[in-house]
Amino acid sequence: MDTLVSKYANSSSAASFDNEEHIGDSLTGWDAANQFAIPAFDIPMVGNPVDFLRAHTDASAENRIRIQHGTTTLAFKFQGGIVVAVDSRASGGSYIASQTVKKVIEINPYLLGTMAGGAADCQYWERELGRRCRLYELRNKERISVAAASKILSNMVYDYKGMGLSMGTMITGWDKTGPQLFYVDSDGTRMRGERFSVGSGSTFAYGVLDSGYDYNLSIPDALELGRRAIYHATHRDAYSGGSVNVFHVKQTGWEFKGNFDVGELHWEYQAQPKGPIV
Amino acid sequence: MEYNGGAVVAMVGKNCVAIACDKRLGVQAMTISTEFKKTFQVTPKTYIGLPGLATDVQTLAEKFRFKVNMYKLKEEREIEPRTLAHLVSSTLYERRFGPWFVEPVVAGLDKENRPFICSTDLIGCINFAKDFVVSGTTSNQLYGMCESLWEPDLEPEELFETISQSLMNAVDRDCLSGWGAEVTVITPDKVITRTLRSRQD
Amino acid sequence: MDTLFGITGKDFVITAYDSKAVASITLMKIGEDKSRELNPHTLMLFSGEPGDGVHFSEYIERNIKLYGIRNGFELSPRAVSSFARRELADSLRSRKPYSVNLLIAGYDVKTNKPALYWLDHLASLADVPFAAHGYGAYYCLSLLDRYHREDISEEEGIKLMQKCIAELRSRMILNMPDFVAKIVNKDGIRLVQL
Amino acid sequence: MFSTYPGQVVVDHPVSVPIEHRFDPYVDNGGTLLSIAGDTFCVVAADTRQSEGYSINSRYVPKSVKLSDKTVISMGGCYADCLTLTKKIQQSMEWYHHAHGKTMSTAAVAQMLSIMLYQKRFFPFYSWCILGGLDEEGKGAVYTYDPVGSYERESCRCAGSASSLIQPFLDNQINFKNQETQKKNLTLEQVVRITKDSFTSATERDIYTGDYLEIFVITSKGVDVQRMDLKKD
Repeated sequence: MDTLVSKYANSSSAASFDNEEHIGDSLTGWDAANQFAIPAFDIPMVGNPVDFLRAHTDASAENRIRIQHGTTTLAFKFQGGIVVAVDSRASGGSYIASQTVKKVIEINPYLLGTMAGGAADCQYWERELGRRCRLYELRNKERISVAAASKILSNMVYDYKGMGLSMGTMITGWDKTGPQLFYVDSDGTRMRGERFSVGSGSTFAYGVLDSGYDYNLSIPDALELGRRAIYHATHRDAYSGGSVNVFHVKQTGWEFKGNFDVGELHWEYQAQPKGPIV
Repeated sequence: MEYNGGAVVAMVGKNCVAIACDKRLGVQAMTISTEFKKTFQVTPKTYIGLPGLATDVQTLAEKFRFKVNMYKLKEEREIEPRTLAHLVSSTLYERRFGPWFVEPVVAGLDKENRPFICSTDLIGCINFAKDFVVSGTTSNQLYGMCESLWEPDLEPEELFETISQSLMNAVDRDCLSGWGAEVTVITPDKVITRTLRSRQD
Repeated sequence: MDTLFGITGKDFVITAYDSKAVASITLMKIGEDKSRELNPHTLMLFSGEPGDGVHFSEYIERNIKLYGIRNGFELSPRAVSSFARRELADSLRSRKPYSVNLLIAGYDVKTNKPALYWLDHLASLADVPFAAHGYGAYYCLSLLDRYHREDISEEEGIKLMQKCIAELRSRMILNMPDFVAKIVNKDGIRLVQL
Repeated sequence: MFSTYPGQVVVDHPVSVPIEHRFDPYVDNGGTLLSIAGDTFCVVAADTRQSEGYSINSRYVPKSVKLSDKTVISMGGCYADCLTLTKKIQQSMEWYHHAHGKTMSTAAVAQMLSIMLYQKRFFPFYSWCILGGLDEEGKGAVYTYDPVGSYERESCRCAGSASSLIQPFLDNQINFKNQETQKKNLTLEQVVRITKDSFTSATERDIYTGDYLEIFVITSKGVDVQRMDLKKD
């Protein structure tokens, strides 16, 4: 952890990289940990690279670079752990680019990250997070806490604040302190919480989630609540859809609880009685 | 067009035509109603489809109903689909510099029961077609589907299947259209309207 | 931004609006009436540009009342909504359009059915089982999808409305003071306590 | 070109930048590409028209490149960016070969391409990439990318100027969407026929697609290339 702390606490000074170099030397030959330790990005040779990127990803750009957007994701804590549920649509403008996106990123067997905002930003940085969590494990002979993992992610993306990254993610997992849920975004926000929903359809998901939530829900009821909230969001929000992926985070790690196509789910729910208004 | 979403397609078959629309009314990303139809019966054998800005869809549907009724009273006969197309065109062109945001589609059988379809742009430029016409936010997807699935001289039931598959698969790739569909097949002796059960996301 | 709700049930429509009157960043008043009774069985709720709502709804109200006096019978909710939509649509393309979002809740005494119409500031009209305007729609439409049935009783309707308002109070960053709820059924329009 | 790492965005000496009015290094060269994965094969197809605005630069500029006996890459968008990217991939694959004494697997190329694209997150390659090939088990694999490197393995995907025309047709014909019939595995002949049909249809309505169709068929025996005429109007 010390190496990471020193590196990120003071990353602008050249000295802080010595630790990293040292580890690299102790191994023989090529070392991936060292080689890719510092992600490097190409920057256009213009006065203001931020404006450059904005101009070319803007809706009005002539040759628009469409970065995929649109999502509903949610996660909440309850007595049996954490439920994570997400939709699976990727849209560029009003065109549906994919209905089968995996928006839950399996960082390692104990950590899950969700994906909202720029698909590439989430995928890349959560993969990078996975790599760093693995290094932490190898160096410290114990698993990283969810708090630390989410802080690493938050620190990494905060370095690029204002440069156009777009990421709204929830990092969940089970560590020594029990089930943990964090919200991390590209503005630099990072907060611990009980219940979050992120993305264009999040308000719709909150509506269903808040009204059916209870900390003492049974595991099947909690999974159903997550699935149902995402389904309702896909129904009302144009930019969410596809299928619902549900995960359950337990003490033994996360478990995938199934993929449900919204096309069929809708008619299943229509056929069921709605139940009482509590 | 993008504000409320919506798609309309019309196809020619053997002595028959079909017109289909999706049923979504949205306000940008939010779906308000899934029972918002965009095709309207004009005469027993002519339909008009009006995808576009919902308020103009409704205003124009009323306007065309009024104009067609006046035509019927004056001429003492039903309006021909081709005549209707020109009526639509001139109505739209009246607002050349402040247009109705609607791209209509006309489909019907004329007095000899010959199929007729056409579409116009929002200021009334008519596009006559012998195969199919598409309109709305899903037009690209519909072009691809229709171009691949349509063939000449389809019987009414085959035409129904073709237009339904075209519309459903097209709107499934568009965020702003879908949530159910309505298909009308017009044959010389009857008009069949069916509601399709499609994805609701 | 104001929030309006409308929910139809077996033989009634329940509506609610937040009674806040706002000018810029100041809360001017709580207890402002954002509804007008168009005729004994039709109620109009409005939100949007301050001033426009009152003027437009009163204009519609007077015309509907006039129609009732002249003809000796009242217009159905469907006819009222159609008239209001056309007036709003015509104003949209005039020099000075009204900018109002409306809900028209009514009870059709001929067919004995409740009716609810949603109208936005562009004059798009939709006949819906339940509706909401304002930011509240983003939280409550899914909730209504989840719990609403066509055959709910008045009691359940009130409960559902309370659920929506509770959700707004817990999630909206804006202060949500008192909501005023009204029910339209075969006996007319009445205030209800939430 | 200068790079950054966390905390350091600007180089330590001032960079003199010429007075710029507008830096627009992108052009859309059009074209359509698709890839379909089968049980034991993978098909990668693309038209060969290269256009700029309303004019056609060339009628035969292949968009697909064979990377190994198991992997083919196809790219559309800005042709200059596509060329550079292809070269970078080929070079990295060669290094990999020298370092490890084996050819890079399709899955490894797929992950590498994602990182290469993301490396240019702030100065993106204007390219739509589809990677087709066989996975370790010999099954068909299609990897699709957005311009900044988000990627996903799918069963079929179309990208480029006529993607919105072809993709719903593929959903319908390959994935049996909105059909009563259950999804079943298609034969190579069926897949090639659907590919040809989609391109002839797209050519009718998309001005950036046409001239020739080049189909790469990847099987355990290697990569086979077929060519077909498309409309040239």
